[in-house]
Amino acid sequence: MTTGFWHQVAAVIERDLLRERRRGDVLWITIPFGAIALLLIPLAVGTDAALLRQIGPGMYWVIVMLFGVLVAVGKASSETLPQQDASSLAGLDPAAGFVGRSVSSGVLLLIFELVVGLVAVGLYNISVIGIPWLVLTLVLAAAGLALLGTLTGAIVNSTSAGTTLVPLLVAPLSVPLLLGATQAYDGLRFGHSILSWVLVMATVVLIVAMIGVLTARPLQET
Amino acid sequence: MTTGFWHQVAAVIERDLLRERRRGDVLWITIPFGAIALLLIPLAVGTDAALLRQIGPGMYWVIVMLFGVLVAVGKASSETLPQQDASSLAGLDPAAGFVGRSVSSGVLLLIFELVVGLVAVGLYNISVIGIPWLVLTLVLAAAGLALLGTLTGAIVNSTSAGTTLVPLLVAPLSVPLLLGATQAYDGLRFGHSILSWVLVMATVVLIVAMIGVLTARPLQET
Amino acid sequence: MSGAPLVELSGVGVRIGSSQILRDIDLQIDAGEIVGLFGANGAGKTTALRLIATLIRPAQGRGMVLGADLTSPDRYEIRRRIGMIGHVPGIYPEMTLGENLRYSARLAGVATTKIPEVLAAVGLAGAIDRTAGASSHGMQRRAEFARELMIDRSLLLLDEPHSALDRDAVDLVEGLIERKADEGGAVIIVSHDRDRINAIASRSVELTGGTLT
Amino acid sequence: MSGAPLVELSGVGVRIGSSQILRDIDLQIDAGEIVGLFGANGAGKTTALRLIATLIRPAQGRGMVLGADLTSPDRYEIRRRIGMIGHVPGIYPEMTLGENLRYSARLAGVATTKIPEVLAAVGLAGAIDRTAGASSHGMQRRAEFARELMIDRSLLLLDEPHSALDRDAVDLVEGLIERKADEGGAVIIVSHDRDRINAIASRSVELTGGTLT
Amino acid sequence: MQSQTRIRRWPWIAIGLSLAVAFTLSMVSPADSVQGDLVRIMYVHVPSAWLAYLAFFVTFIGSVAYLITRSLRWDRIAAASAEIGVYFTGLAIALGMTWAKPTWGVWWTWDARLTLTAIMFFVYLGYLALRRTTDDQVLRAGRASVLGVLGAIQIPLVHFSVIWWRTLHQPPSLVRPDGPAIQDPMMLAALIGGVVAFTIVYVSLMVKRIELIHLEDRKVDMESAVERPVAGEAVTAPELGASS
Ligand code: HEM
Ligand SMILES: Nc1ncnc2c1ncn2[C@@H]1O[C@H](COP(=O)(O)OP(=O)(O)OP(=O)(O)O)[C@@H](O)[C@H]1O
Ligand SMILES: Nc1ncnc2c1ncn2[C@@H]1O[C@H](COP(=O)(O)OP(=O)(O)OP(=O)(O)O)[C@@H](O)[C@H]1O
Ligand SMILES: [Mg+2]
Ligand SMILES: [Mg+2]
Repeated sequence: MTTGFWHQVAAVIERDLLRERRRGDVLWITIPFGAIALLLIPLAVGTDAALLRQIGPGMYWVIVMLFGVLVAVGKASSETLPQQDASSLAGLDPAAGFVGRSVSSGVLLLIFELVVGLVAVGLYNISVIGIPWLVLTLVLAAAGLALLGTLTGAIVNSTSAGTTLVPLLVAPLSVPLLLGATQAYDGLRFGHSILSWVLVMATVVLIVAMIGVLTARPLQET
Repeated sequence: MTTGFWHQVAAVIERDLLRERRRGDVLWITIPFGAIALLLIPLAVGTDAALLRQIGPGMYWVIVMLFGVLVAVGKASSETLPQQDASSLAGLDPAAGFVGRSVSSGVLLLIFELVVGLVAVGLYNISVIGIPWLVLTLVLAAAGLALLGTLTGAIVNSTSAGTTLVPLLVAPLSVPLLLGATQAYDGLRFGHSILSWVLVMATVVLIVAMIGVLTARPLQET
Repeated sequence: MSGAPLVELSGVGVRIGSSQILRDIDLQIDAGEIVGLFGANGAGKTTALRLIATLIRPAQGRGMVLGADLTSPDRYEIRRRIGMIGHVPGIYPEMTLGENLRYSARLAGVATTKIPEVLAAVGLAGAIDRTAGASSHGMQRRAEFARELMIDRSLLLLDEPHSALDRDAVDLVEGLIERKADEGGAVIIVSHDRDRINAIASRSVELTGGTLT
Repeated sequence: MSGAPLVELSGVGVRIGSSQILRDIDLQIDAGEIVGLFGANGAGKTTALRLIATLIRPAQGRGMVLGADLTSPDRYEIRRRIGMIGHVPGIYPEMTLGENLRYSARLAGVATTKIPEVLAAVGLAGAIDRTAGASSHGMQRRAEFARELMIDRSLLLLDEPHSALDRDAVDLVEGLIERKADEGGAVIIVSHDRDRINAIASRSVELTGGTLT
Repeated sequence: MQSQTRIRRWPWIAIGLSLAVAFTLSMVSPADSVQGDLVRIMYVHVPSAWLAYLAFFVTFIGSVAYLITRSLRWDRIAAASAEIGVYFTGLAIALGMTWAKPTWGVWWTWDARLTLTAIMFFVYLGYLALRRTTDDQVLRAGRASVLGVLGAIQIPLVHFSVIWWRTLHQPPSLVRPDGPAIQDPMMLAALIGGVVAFTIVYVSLMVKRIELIHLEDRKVDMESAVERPVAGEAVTAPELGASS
């Protein structure tokens, strides 16, 4: 990975964040909507404070996962063919494109996690403990979901036939991520070691990142 | 409303369903991820059967609502300007466009509700009671969310500043829908009359439909 | 229609956001006219076509198109009689060319039985079941012309109709334009190729910095 | 580069899905050449350009472009030296024209300080901060030419470069094409306007039903 | 035209007088047996909430009327009323929170009415924000009226929330099937006096605001006659020599 590679990654991130800022669909639709969703859950399952406290963290992670993957899929497949051609001919390494897109989705996801997290903490009276570890799981989850969504998006976008089924194969990869995140939080709450869960998440992140980088070129072929 | 109006509605429905069948993003991405989300909740909040049974229906409705609106928003704003111009100049009444798009989103949502519902029933051991009423609430919810999402999508499409407006529109209206759906289910479960909740939902559906039809023209203006 | 102009703009201006794109446009187009519309890049030609197609509301002035005021709800009724072909094809890439035409036909209330015929007229008889996305750019533009043939329009607005079309197709288009004028309709053609347009147009106007000169 | 052809295709075929779009293409283009590529709508011209731009893999035959085999990973390295302008602008409508160029420059490793200069060269100095979506079609195409000026390409593939450009801009494009050839690059121009192309091209080839004739 | 631009003075006088009366009433009414003097917050809290309902209902009417008649006058009424409604909602929330701290021990809690009131507040803040994004009066009116109609659904929702979810907040005490729950005539008088006073305030503010919005619109119209950027200005003849 040369410096050229990282310059390209930076260019892609800048592009994605600029486009998002102008369109505002994550910032102004997904995030407020996620917050509203959290607000509505108590209406749906009943306003029992103890129950809410118990299921709060789980709900939080489920919503983060749902939105996260969909946001990342959407971002990854929001380019037209002429736009892709122009990027390729400016020399964009498909792997750099994958990494850049994952990072920008990851940043948006992290913002989403934080905003929705604040709402969740406020509404469900969730205790915030072990901040450094919590931040680590948040970052790992954002990275994992962003990578997963970007990969799915790349697959959906690739024109070769027969790829429609692939999301079905990719989706299960989100299970260990979510499991890691919730179990890590439980571990923090009850004072167990959460290292193993963090490692599970890190492993998933690495695996998806590797798959993404390795398949970036073949997926781009038409 | 002339027969011409309903012919246009039919044409729009046919167009939307054809496009969806060819792209397959609801069928192959949204539905699998929605099902997985439900699968993850027990992992996230703990596998206590009684608890799951209690929160299951509420969770189901929250997920349906989240996805529903997002899918419908996406569908409604997935047209390019030249495509919109061409439809307008073929004489498409904006109101017919609104109705047609809502129906096609509603159909997709109903499929989503059914598939994810089967998963929910299986996972949470939810009892299926009062089938005719249940079906009615499913249909009303699908219709309401589809209308809401379509209206929102039309707004996003028409203004650059429109995106900020979306959550504000969605929030007030999704509350009674979600409320109606969950309370109706509770009513069925405990043998109360659910007529009033069904009426609440029907009212929302009617109100949104009316607003959508009434504002279709001003919203299309540029 | 007897003698009333198809398009009549007086003092019309168009604003998008904070910029005044068109200003003080006076234009009258009668039945049977073929009008060339020239102007530099960014002069406002496409905007003018969309204005006449009732797709943009004027911010100033008064305009009538096919008897409907540009600001009244009447304009929704006459849209069906205005055809427009823009820079980028307005068809759905996931649908076949036939399905695209079927969609337009059903919106416009035209019999769908005409589809094979109009596709054959633009030389696409064999491509009826090809998805638009898998058709070449020129084929997509031809399909748009097929749509204009199918829905019987009174007013045709063409934004660079010659681009992307091969010589056969260009002949076809020029035939269509002339027939439309003969039938008592009107055509506005935007182009940068003045020689070509002057050969078919009955007159031409020039747009400079948002005003007609 | 000394004397080796920039493009060398022998027996190349392209298949998309189940259809054979191009067949048995033999083509050699040397430095300094300007080649016109003609053909009816749907003949495969755009596909041929994308093939030469290494964006489509050949299904049969062997091809070398700028020294890289079309099927080897080398092709990723030479893409930077190939410029292409297609039917539809490949820029991001949410970003300004300046930002679009900045993005391309950073991908290609070119200094971003050249941006104002190349935008001025295509007559868009005043539009650097305008979003691409709020620019006219011709302005977007001009911005694409600015990109090709900025990234120094060895091979330019132009799909109907004259469409959407006014007369001033057309002169610019023809100047650019000729300069590229003088500097030892090569240009392939797809067009339906044979007279115009024959005036600047050193030779031309014709594509009929997927084969060169 | 003339009367619309004349600056009226009577609204300010009306506001001053009615507020003074309401204040006196709330001070002379007796303290509550349970809440003591804290109950006096009610004489402002409750009228504010009700006036917010009224204001948003007028916005609703104005929006519907605009959509039917397409007359900008209705849109101005809707806008002015939404603005005043937001003030009243803010006041009700602020006073509710000051009341909540001593009685419930927290500023804010999970409660259906509280949450829904907050949503209502944001919806109408959004309505006002939306109006600022465009100065084309027709477009603005069209979009705002959508929200003006939709937002009204909040009113019954907030009002009935206390019945639908029996939680912390007070259930309806005045307007309910079995007659008012407040028995003390002085307390009732203070409450009704507050409502009447606030209604006068509302009407007066409406008159001023509509006046002002009308003037603002005319100012924008006049500005548009002044030079704006023009099409084609940004495009000039290319100069190939300039590069490299
Ligand atoms: C932060 C918090 C609060 C908010 C947002 C809030 C909001 C509201 C609203 C919107 C209403 C009008 C309801 C209607 O008539 O439909 C209302 C009425 C009322 N509030 Fe509050 N409130 C808050 C706190 C409190 C507290 C702490 C108390 C007293 C302990 C209180 C006592 C009342 C009473 C007595 C009424 C009149 C009930 C009726 O006649 O309907 N509120 N409040
Ligand atoms: N994705 C695709 N799938 C299947 N067929 C395709 C696809 N893309 C193009 N084709 C077919 O390949 C042929 C050549 O297309 P191409 O776009 O190269 O034509 P072209 O010569 O550029 O035509 P035009 O002058 O209209 O631009 C056409 O018949 C088209 O239908
Ligand atoms: N959405 C928009 N927002 C702001 N300005 C716009 C918008 N659309 C177009 N413009 C501006 O309006 C002017 C006219 O645009 P228009 O597309 O009508 O030009 P045109 O004459 O068709 O040019 P071309 O020959 O390049 O197609 C341009 O300067 C453009 O920048
Ligand atoms: Mg144009
Ligand atoms: Mg082509």
